[in-house]
Amino acid sequence: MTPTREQKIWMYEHMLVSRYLEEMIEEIYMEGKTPAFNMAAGPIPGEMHLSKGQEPCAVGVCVHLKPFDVVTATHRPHHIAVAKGVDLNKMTAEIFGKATGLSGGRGGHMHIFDPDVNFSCSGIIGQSVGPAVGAALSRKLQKKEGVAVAFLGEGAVNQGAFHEGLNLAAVWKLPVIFVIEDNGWGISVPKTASTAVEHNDIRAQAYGIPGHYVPGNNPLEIFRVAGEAIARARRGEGPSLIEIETLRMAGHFMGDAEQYRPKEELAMLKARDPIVAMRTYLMTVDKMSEAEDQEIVTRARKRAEAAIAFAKESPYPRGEEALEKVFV
Amino acid sequence: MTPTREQKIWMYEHMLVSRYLEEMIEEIYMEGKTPAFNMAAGPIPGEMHLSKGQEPCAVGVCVHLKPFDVVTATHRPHHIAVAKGVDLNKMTAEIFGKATGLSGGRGGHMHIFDPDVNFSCSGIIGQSVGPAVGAALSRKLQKKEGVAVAFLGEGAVNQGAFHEGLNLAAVWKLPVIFVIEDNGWGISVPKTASTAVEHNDIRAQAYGIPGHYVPGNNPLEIFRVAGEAIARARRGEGPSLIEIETLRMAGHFMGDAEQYRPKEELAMLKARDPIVAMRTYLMTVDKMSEAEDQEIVTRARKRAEAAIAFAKESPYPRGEEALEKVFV
Amino acid sequence: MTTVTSNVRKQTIARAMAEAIAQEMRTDPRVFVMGEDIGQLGGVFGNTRGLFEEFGPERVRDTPISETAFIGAAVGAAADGMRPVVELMFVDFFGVCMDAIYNLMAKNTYFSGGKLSIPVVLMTATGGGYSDAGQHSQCLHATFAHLPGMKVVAPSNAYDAKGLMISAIRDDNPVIYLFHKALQGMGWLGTEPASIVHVPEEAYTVPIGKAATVREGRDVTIVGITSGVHHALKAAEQLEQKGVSAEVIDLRSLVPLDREHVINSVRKTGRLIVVDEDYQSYGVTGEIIASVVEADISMLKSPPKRVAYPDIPIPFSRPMEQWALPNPAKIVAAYESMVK
Amino acid sequence: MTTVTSNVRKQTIARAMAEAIAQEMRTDPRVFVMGEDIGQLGGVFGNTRGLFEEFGPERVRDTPISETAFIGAAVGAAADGMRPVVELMFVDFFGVCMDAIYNLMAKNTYFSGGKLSIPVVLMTATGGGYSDAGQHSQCLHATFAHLPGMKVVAPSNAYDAKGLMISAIRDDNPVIYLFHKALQGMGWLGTEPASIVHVPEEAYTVPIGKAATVREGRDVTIVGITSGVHHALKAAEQLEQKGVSAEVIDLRSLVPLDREHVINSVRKTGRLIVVDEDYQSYGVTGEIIASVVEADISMLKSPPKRVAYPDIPIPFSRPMEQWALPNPAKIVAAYESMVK
Ligand SMILES: Cc1ncc(C[n+]2csc(CCOP(=O)(O)OP(=O)(O)O)c2C)c(N)n1
Ligand SMILES: Cc1ncc(C[n+]2csc(CCOP(=O)(O)OP(=O)(O)O)c2C)c(N)n1
Ligand SMILES: [Mg+2]
Ligand SMILES: [Mg+2]
Repeated sequence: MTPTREQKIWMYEHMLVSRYLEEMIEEIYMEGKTPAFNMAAGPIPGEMHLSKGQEPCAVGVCVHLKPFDVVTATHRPHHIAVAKGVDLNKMTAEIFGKATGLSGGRGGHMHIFDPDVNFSCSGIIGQSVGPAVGAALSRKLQKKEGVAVAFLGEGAVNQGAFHEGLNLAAVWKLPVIFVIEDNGWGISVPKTASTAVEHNDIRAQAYGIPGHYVPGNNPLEIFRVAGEAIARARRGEGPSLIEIETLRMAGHFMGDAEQYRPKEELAMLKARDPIVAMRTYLMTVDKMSEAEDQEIVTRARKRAEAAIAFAKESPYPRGEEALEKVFV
Repeated sequence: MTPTREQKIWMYEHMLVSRYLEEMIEEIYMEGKTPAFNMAAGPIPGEMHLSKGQEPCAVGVCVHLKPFDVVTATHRPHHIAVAKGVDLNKMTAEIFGKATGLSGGRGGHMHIFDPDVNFSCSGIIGQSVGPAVGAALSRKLQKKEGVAVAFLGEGAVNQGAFHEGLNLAAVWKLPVIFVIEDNGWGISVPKTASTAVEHNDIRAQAYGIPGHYVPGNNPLEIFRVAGEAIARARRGEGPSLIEIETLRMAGHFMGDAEQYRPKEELAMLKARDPIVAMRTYLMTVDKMSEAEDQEIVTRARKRAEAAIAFAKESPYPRGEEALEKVFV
Repeated sequence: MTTVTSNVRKQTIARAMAEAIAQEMRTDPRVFVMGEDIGQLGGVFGNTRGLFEEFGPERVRDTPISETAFIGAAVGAAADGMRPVVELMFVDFFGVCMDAIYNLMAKNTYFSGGKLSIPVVLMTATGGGYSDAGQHSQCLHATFAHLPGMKVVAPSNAYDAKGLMISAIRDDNPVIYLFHKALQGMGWLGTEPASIVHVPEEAYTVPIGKAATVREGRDVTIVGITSGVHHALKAAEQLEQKGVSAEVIDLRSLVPLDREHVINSVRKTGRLIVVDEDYQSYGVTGEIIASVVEADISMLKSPPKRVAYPDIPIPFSRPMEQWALPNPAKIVAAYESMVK
Repeated sequence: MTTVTSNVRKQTIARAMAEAIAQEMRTDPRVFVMGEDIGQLGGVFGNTRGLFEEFGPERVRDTPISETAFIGAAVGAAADGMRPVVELMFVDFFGVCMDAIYNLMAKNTYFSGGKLSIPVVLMTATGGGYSDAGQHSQCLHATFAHLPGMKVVAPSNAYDAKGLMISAIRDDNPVIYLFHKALQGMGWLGTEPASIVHVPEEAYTVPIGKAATVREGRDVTIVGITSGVHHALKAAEQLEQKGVSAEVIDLRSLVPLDREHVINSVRKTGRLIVVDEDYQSYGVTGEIIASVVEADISMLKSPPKRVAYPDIPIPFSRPMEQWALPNPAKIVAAYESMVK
């Protein structure tokens, strides 16, 4: 399974949108947080988990999905949300805690919920799994089109929810795909110190389902493997597990000094930027011209800028609105 | 690894002790519960999970253990407790809720705790795992002799605690053995309906540890496989997983009419009694004489009878003692 | 009178729950049931009996022993338009799946700004008294009621059991449905005869969040839920022998909590006893008492009293467990200490 | 005066916790630490900083994200003679491991008839105010305090933090040690200056189960814990401007709960306000109020008041979160509504 040129451009562009959006967020996040870094201060308070470097996982999977397909994500959701087609303006407003945000500011960046495109998150490690399995069950019961994809980090794989959910999905043969973004780190703990096996694809054997490992943080490889797994799920042949080697280019969250991370690894980050690699690839293989690139870059940046502008201009909710929406 | 004649006799005898004890408990349990079965009534109230048929798992593993080794068991603990050397009188008194019981009647049959031989249980599925891993860690940290064995049912393997515990034990290379008693049923749910793989030994691969499947409910085979796993753990080479095919000869708990269980399976139970098989084996291969058998049988029965007598004669705790022992 | 008798349709709570679920399943294809042993076995506590036979294994699904997975799955299915009724076999097992219950089920509506409806009914067995020891006998009322985002109901009789179940299934929000084992009418768990009452055949609702006065009185208000209601009713009878008129309130719901109902009664009687089989401290009894006194302290003629489970794990042995449980005698004694 | 200044050794709670653990580790080889990111990182909230460097990876163990496994393991290690100090990074994650906490850690002593000692300290971060939303900002005081078998402590300042940590480690029972993020003195979470106080260098204990009067007063008793204490102290200052003398009590422990201390104060002041950052219903505020009124209702001059977190998930957006949190102004207003 190889992507069309159009699909490749789509992937490239969505990686850019996510990256630009995060770069803008990164800058604004630091407002009010210097010289003393206080998470509570500034236009974007709270934790901020950037996904830069991990964009290939999101686009390589989501390019195969339709709005009616279901995606559950993690505490690090921006790239996935962008690729799944979450409303960018409302998502950004949510990250700013504005009244126009997806949930009127109740959720923030770890709780991006956009039912219009069947996207949700949980900030609890491993808890993207159950809801994805349930959505897949729902489609099976309703005989309704659609698959579910649960994203999780390599650290999340050691959480009980992973094991239970994969077994349940396998026993019930549900149309769900589990995508592990292996960025090598769970906060400060390297995969080698937390996981008894080198690659988690082997864990698929514990559930009798196909397991795939995708090295290289390469959107095209991810496209191929995810495409097959999703097609398999659509055919009613059950779940698959995919582990993707990816890259956390930022700290765990903003403010993380990453002293635990080997200097050499930090030094290599820029050189391993998957967006640069994708651009080079497109120029070389797909003969993307500088002009075309500029066009894409501009389009992507504009979308991000518009979302930021929307968020900035939006009003805050009133305090007492906190009491609303506990129940429907 | 093959057992000596003495070890075989030891296994046989401990299977008998467990069986006799349970047969006596079974009878007494029904006192006050006929004609109307009310779990709250009679000398032994509450749930009663009999282990008959599963004795081979207990003796085949515990024959390799010393009192200083640690065993954690489940809601179905009698056979394991007997094989681990738990004080039979106090355990039986505990099952009767007597003041002389292991915990003065606070625990009952699902909470058999005998620190003298490092034996404990949990009635929560899967929760034998963590404490065994922790005991193994303790031995490693203290550089103290001893391994830990966690028993669990095949139904428990689909609980998150199993997965987390095995990974942790593997990452830390702890001296712990996970023993799955596969009796084919989790209450009314057959293994095929709850578990995505046929045998759980394959799940060892998810943790990079050795996995073994032992068919046939045969104490000698269990002896061999468990012996190797335990020796490996003692050598500091880390955890192993063993799944044992065994047999639930009774209902899930007493009072269970087992209407969900295929008639043919129920009809075969007696014929598959592992104690009968062991006796035949000993007579054939080890030339156990009728007289020797009688001696063993008598010894075993007497131990069970003595325990029951002790329990019956013991006084109940006073109500207000309930307030004691919440804290040490 | 034949006509009257034939109109009486006495049912157990277990039966009433199963009937409610079946009726909703017949009319609403989105409703389905998941849990351990709820299929062919009909539920360890009988409350799904007959469903598997009528609706089959697709809509009545036995699960692996994977509470985190299947409750998490219920949340995902509910968000996708289904209406799962899920069983956690014993409430005591909440600890293996509380994150799915509380960080997903209870909060996803809020996190989505009200856009996602999570209509899950989580039914689970509570209560002791039959020597099932410390991991199988708890009530944990306050454990659930304390945490916002879920409604919490708990019937004391079959009429309410059916009506509350139908309300719960139709509610667009997550509802924790606690049923007390000793009130299930299963025989093998003992049976409180007063829980077996007339249950209309047709579907009907009992509103969530409304308490009921199950006995009127003038001298003292006794507030309870599930087993506590029956202890209170028996205590009220004993008090009546002594010329004391007790009003008994069945809370039925812990969230929303019908504080007004209790306050109005105490305003009339001037005295309050709260009965609860859950652990005493930081629990239902404290919340009811605080709700009354913060509304108006002057209406109380004497300090309010609680008859709750002591702050200890639940012991197995019968003498200890029975000693620790609330009972009518303790309620009567509480009243007597109030007036002496 | 130089001598006085040099005796003052101001520390943050984070530092005081780490120092307490280090001192106990030096004298007791059975003590070790486990948790996520508690090693090289020194704990996300700084309370294990320096331990990895001093004691190495065997005794300061970073774990996989497997709370059920490592808390279960702590129980097994404790039963085997060790004294684990375990971190659950945020209290909000309790739902993935509550069974290990509550059905193992809290009950195994009882199940063993007191033969097994389970000396685990489970430390975990509570509290909001910095926009970390609904899965990372809770206090859950009552969730732990309601369930018997565990002690529960929660310091409001560094002196108590060190003394309570040493008491917790030396206690032969499981202790839940709640530390409030905004009081850690980590800067990046905001810092309550009043939590940074003199901490003696030598090891000392603060008794578990004893409240402290942190400010004496005559007109009203304000009871709080962690952040609530600081709100209360600020409110007391504001009230003083208005000529009102408020007494402030820091509970410090929720289990055991020092009811006598509160009751004695209310007996003196005749008025009670309870402040709590945990959800209001079925929580700390209800328990304190009920404990006071069941002891003696006549000593209260007006209905008691609570200033607690409303029964809603915690919103992310600053205006909403700040609106919902307890604060000094709400306490002052509560007092004013009492006397008007
Ligand atoms: C159950 C639970 N435990 C711990 C945490 C705290 N935590 C947040 S992110 C994180 C690391 C996750 O690592 P990984 O799954 O690899 O995702 P990544 O951050 O690398 O994207 C941890 C431990 C949590 N949110 N939930
Ligand atoms: C977490 C949890 N879920 C459910 C139960 C109820 N339960 C008790 S025994 C049992 C079946 C266990 O099956 P298995 O592990 O195979 O052990 P067996 O009973 O066959 O010995 C179940 C579901 C429980 N005790 N704990
Ligand atoms: Mg990672
Ligand atoms: Mg089984």
